[in-house]
Amino acid sequence: MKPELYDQPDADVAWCPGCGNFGILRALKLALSDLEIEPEKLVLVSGIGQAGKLPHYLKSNVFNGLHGRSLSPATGIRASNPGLTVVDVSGDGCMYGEGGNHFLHTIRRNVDLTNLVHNNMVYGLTKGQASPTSQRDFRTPLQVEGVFEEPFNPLSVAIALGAGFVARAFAGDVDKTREIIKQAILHRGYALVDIFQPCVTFNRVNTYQWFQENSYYLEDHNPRDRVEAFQRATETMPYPLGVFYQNPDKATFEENLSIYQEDDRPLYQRKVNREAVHRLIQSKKKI
Amino acid sequence: MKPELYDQPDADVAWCPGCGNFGILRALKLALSDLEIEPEKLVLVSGIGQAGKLPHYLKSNVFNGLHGRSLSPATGIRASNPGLTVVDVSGDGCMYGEGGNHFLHTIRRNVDLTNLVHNNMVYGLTKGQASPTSQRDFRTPLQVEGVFEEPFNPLSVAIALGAGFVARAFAGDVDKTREIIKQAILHRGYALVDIFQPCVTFNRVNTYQWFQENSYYLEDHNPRDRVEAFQRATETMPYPLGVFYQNPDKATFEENLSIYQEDDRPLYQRKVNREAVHRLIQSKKKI
Amino acid sequence: MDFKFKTKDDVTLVLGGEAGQGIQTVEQILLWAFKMAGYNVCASKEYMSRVRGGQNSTQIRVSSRRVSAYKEHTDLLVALSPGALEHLKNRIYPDTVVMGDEKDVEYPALGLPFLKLAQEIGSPIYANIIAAGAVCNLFQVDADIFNQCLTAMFSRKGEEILQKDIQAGREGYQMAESWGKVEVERDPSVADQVLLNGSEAVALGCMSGGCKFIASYPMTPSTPVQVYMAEHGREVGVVFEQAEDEIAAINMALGASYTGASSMVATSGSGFALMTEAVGLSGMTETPVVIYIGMRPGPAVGLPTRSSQEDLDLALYSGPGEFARAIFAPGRLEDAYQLSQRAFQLAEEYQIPVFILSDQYLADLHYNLPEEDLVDLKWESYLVKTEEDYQRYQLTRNGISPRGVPGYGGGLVVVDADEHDEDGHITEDLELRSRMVEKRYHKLQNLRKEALPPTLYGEEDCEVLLVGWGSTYHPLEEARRKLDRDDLGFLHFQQVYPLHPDTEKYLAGKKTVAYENNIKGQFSNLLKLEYGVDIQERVAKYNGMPFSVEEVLRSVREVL
Amino acid sequence: MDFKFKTKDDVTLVLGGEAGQGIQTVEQILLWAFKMAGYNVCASKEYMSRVRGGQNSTQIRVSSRRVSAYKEHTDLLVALSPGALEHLKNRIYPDTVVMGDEKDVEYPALGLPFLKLAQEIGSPIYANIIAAGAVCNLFQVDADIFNQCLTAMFSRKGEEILQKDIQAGREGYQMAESWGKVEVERDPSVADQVLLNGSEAVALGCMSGGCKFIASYPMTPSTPVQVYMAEHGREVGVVFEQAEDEIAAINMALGASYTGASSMVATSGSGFALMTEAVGLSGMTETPVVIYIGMRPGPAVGLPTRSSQEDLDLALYSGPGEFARAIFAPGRLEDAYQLSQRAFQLAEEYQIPVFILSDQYLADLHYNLPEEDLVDLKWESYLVKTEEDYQRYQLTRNGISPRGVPGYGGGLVVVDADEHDEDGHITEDLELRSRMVEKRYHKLQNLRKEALPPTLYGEEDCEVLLVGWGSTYHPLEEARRKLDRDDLGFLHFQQVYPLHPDTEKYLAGKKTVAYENNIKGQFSNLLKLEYGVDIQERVAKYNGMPFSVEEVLRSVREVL
Ligand SMILES: Cc1ncc(C[n+]2csc(CCOP(=O)(O)OP(=O)(O)O)c2C)c(N)n1
Ligand SMILES: Cc1ncc(C[n+]2csc(CCOP(=O)(O)OP(=O)(O)O)c2C)c(N)n1
Ligand code: SF4
Ligand code: SF4
Ligand SMILES: [Mg+2]
Ligand SMILES: [Mg+2]
Repeated sequence: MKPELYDQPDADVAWCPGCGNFGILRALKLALSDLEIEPEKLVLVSGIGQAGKLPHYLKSNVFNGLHGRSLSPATGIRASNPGLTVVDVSGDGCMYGEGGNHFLHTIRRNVDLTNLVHNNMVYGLTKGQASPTSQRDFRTPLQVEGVFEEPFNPLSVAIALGAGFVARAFAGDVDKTREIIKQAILHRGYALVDIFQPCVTFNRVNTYQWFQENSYYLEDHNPRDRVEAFQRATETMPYPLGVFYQNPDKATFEENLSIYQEDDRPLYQRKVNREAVHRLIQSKKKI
Repeated sequence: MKPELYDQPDADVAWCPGCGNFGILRALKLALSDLEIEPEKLVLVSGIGQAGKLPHYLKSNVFNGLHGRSLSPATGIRASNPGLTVVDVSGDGCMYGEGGNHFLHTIRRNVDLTNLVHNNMVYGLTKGQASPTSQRDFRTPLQVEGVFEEPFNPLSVAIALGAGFVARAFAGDVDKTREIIKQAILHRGYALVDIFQPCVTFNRVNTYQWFQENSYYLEDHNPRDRVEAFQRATETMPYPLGVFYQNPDKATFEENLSIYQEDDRPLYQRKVNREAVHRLIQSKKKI
Repeated sequence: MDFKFKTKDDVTLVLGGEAGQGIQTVEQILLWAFKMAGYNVCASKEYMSRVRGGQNSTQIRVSSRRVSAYKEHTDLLVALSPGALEHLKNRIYPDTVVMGDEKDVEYPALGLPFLKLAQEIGSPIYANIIAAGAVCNLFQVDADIFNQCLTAMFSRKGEEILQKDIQAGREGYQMAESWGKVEVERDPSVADQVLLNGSEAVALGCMSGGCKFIASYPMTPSTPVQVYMAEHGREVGVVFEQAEDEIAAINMALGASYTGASSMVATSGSGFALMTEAVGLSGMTETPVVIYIGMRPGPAVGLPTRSSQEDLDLALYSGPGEFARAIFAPGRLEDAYQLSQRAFQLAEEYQIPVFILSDQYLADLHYNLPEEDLVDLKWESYLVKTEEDYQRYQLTRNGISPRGVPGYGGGLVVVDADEHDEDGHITEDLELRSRMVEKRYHKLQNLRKEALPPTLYGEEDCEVLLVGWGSTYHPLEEARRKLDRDDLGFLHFQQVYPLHPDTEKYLAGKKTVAYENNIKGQFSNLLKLEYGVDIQERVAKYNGMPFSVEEVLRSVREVL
Repeated sequence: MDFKFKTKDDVTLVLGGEAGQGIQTVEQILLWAFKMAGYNVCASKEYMSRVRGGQNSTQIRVSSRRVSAYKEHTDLLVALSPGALEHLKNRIYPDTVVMGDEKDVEYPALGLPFLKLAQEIGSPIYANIIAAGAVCNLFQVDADIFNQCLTAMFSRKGEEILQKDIQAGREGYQMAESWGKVEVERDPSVADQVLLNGSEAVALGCMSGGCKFIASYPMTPSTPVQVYMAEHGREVGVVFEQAEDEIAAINMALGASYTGASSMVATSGSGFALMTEAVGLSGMTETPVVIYIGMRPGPAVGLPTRSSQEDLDLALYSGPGEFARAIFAPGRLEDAYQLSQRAFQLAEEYQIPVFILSDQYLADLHYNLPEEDLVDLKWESYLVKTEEDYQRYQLTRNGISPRGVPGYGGGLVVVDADEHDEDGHITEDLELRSRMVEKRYHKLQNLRKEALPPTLYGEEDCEVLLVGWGSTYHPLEEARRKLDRDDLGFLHFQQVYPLHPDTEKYLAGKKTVAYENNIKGQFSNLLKLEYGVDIQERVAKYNGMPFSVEEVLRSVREVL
């Protein structure tokens, strides 16, 4: 399939020229076309933020929900129709700030979806406050003395939670990002791809050049070794890129749903089961 | 100071006879008396659950707030009066379920408080549903086919987040728990103590005996080595107990608050600063 | 020992004891035994928020015709703990007979050696079954029926325990052999009726209404609905998921609903407050969802195990911005079953959030009713197969756009929490914005036309009209029936929003007295707001207990 | 080129362009330059939710007496982007003069070679400063003043950029040299006045009201208040903390308040919805908190950068359960300053949540006013030193218990989200429960007595009364003044809950027309609910823009 298939012709793209989101959009379209995923079978789920606008620029089914909550509707979508491919597209604030709790528990559930996090280390849409991944000393109108907190490390946390696929990509490298996204989509179960994404307007520290200079791709790394993966995930300056950890053997959320064990139709195709209801009612005649 | 000082004479204790919470209450009183912390200078903060009732049974200032939210008021308390000792007392559901996001971000802030989590691997107060730490296959009225999810591992997540003090204790061992709690309170910065706590009513799997048989104290462990700490934290059956990780060198949240840099009075002692306000107003006369 | 109960067609039995003493077990055994013996039964309970200790009680009414209200007056009090008498002192009347362990009971009473006997059998835990046996004999329930109930209850605990329970039951039964018996008229058809509680009625109604997905987080008193759905989900075809918090729960439900699965959540006040942002999302994206709220006294955590009607306003005004919604508040179990279906119907048809308000009293209220009273509404799917040019928010006359779901047809289904165009994509066209606001809000007009009118009990031309909604049905209707006067009526609302246009007619020219389990008079306020109706007298109770029949009678007598 | 503006005492200038083109910079420069030149100025803006592109505009009114409302009619439109004309077409009247790049401008207009000149200086980004220079000359602002503004604005960008900006300004200034000039009467005292926007007025008022702690999460249009508090926190003695989410924010604020620091949060509809559980916690624990809500069009995410009055109901009914609260909605900046103090005063005195409702229009509205108009209320501490037998919830006649804080005195301060006894410990005493409900709710009685009455503009015996609350003050009062008729009055509410008992008197016997930026008429509903007042005509606007003066005039003329 051609990547142009996913073009949304009359979209009025709201991103700044040069924004790292363009690279991610491109990489995602390429990955989807490589995998031949039809737009009708694809659902993009997002929250609110610059990243969260991506679904409006890629032809697909879209659930653009609340800030920070995208993984929850994504779970509901997968629970009611496991035949759909679900890609969650979020910003670092959305996913690790407002949405932190769902990040933890969606990993635990091992919902079979791809979680792309556009990590620009800043709140873009709201004009430049610190995000959980902002680096120390990053100054903003709200962090007037700079950020004090330990930056949130999504990879090490995901590995600590036993996520089945944990990777980091860089929006400036469309080709490699495309490959990583492909692997993530193909992974059976929850897959995290944290993507370094330059925000050319509100983050003048972590620029294309900065990311370029401070990252490299993992080599000779065994993604099946959780402790090694953890160790690599804690490395900074330079930051490793690539697949840190992969465990394809975990049962997924959907596989655990007994309702699909005898019948794989999505829920919308099933009629109300009044017989079963009346059996239950009748069981209420006797203790 | 005598531990009896903390007794709350007319408390009508709502816990079941034999509940692991009694051991924690005792260990906490002992630790506080060892450290000579006066009840007037102590604030216990809790959410809702059986664990969350503890503050009603220990003479102190109390903020018994909402389910899952205890760390947030605790942060506000520390921000406005760093002279108070703050101990947060929560259940596993409270802290890792409803409160998961605050768990993440309070660790990042490194608020100087002690976070005791009564981990009974079940929702006690609401009568026996699975909690994030429930073991696989644990059956409850809501998890009728048993728990499928990966149990939440608070220690490995805390270590991944760079928490400065990460420990696990067992309510059945009051003496060791008392010592661990003491270290946690003495630690400058955020300190997590996850405490295995038998729930004799709703968790018939993870009993005193089960915890006893499936745990042991760490020995020859270097709590300064983060990767080793992570590795030990991922170990199960048996579960290590003790201090997994400690990093005393991180600046705390309170230390970063510039407002205390020239003046260490708590905020309630400070009058409104109208002069400064009017300076600001006057600055609005000129561009 | 010999004694008489004043009424023979309605005997109130109260079991009192500590949490952990098995009151609920006895309640279940007696309820089923009475029903199988052909008595009308109803049970309601009040309990503390603790797993052990404290003082709890269950009221069981045995009667010749169906009753369902909470009463103060107790005919027979079974005290399983020494503290029960103190706890229940306001409900002990001069003619109350108290049955309890001989050591504890001072009242003119049936003091029996429960504990001693229990210990002889092997453990004090058998005391409750001994008491149950005595009660069964007192009410002339066949020993066979009683044993059947014990067997059903305890056989999963193993033969040994079962036998001890049967022995305990027998000893209790025998103890009462020599006593005078309670005479209540029986109705043999009752034995074939179903025995439900409010939570089950709602859960069954939701299932019958087509619910396919429920995500929730435990919270009293909504947990029993969650449990019933979880327990029977596989059988009926419903996915149950326990979410990490209430926010996740409702957002999951909205995702499932977007994908075409009729969805719901179940929660209580504080938990619902956390869901309110997503109520707005339901409103904005026009994604159906049914929200069951078991109300309890607030604010915040309040009294977790008690009853209230404090969260009508919360449901009514929840969510930022403006959009249509509907709210039901069943009184009777049969209505709970039907309204729950109606909730799904409306949610799907109008693509809105629909609420079912319940409370602890209703959630835990049991009684028998004929299976035929559980009426099924016609079920239909409101989904369409999409074409390639499908627009999720096509502007139509009545505000309802054909609803497609992803994967069904050649179109794409785009929904957005931002203001959007007909395609579902984000827009800042301010003209379109206005039309979308109208689309979402004006659904209310048809919803109002389709609203269920209130039900009038009594004569149309009565002078005094009691007004209630939700679970206050039970004491209000029983009080009205008891007084049985032409000049007294009772108007019950089971749909509380939007209110049927005839509402005003029902209320016009009457002396109105509204009963609510809240201090504000939230529903009275709504009547005023919607139809300018001024309720003349407001009776408020907000201590966590439902109104008793006696309370209603006292207050009505003052007015009449 | 020569032209005349119709009015000489009130000229409306609109700057239109894309996000990222520096409209805000020009707005700031012009505002300050006009003020320093002795003109009354006001500015309001409308913009899209995007960082680049789209079409935004700022309206600046230059006038001989203070005005502050949004108008449709544009005297001079400065189009910085080709799309600006299309975007602003409804505000271009036959007599509008358009200034823009010569390539883009078709209207009878001032087509100037902005872009060419800018490019000559070094970059198209200088176009906006060239335009600013031309405008300054047109309004006869001294070149010195203009240069002073440029210097203040750009000196932190380094000498080189500053010099280019000054050059650009000069070129623009010179271009207008030959034009006819705009004549607006000046008031030299204006130069010494302060220039604020609504967000600053609120933030300063909160600081002056004793705010010591603010936790928040960014959300338009509340972010500017957060930014001002964060920026000046250290200087004034306020801790600002950006929370991980809104739930954490308000719970932090409650913890700080419990410890004795007057606390607040700032948010918008969706974010506030997440805080509502903790509004109940404030109510239950009687912990003061001030909640600033910048309203924007909903539901859900809605139109993030637009204006609305849709969340009055949400504030009014938020939180499970029942308890007292107060809600302010300032119109004028001086009121915003004072009401923000009042909010802290009431919160601390009554130990309740108090709301300040604002909206995008007010948050971004700038104008000059004399420093003396910013009046400080007396500040006092409501904290007591505790004794050993201290009871946080001591029952008192007016429901207010002396409030202690941990560490101050020998007592212990125990607060609980559960129902509690006077000590603050959890209780299930149902009698006490009722008294605690009354304690928390009946504070409303005194709050109502102390409520600020509405302000009547015009004659007491007028026939037609315009009714508004919050930011609609500006267009409504300007329209009334413009019409200047004895039979027309305007009643403005700055405290919207509880409503002062005289409310009814003000409205009785008038033909009332209420203006609200929502579809429901939320405030009109409240008038009906609280005092049975029926508003006769409701004018609703909900497209995200404030009412313009012209809109009000049109609708009033229909009624008169
Ligand atoms: C509940 C809620 N709180 C706050 C906001 C405001 N808001 C919208 S996007 C955003 C942050 C965006 O940052 P991020 O998620 O990193 O995305 P980016 O714009 O950087 O891609 C915020 C705070 C909101 N829409 N909803
Ligand atoms: C917002 C909210 N949701 C749900 C509840 C109901 N609730 C109270 S305690 C609890 C779980 C308790 O489990 P845990 O935190 O593990 O404490 P434990 O009782 O086991 O000590 C729940 C779900 C609540 N009070 N508030
Ligand atoms: S603000 Fe940053 S993240 Fe947003 S579009 Fe512009 S460059 Fe991209
Ligand atoms: S239910 Fe469990 S946790 Fe709660 S008091 Fe009883 S034993 Fe302890
Ligand atoms: Mg970001
Ligand atoms: Mg627990």
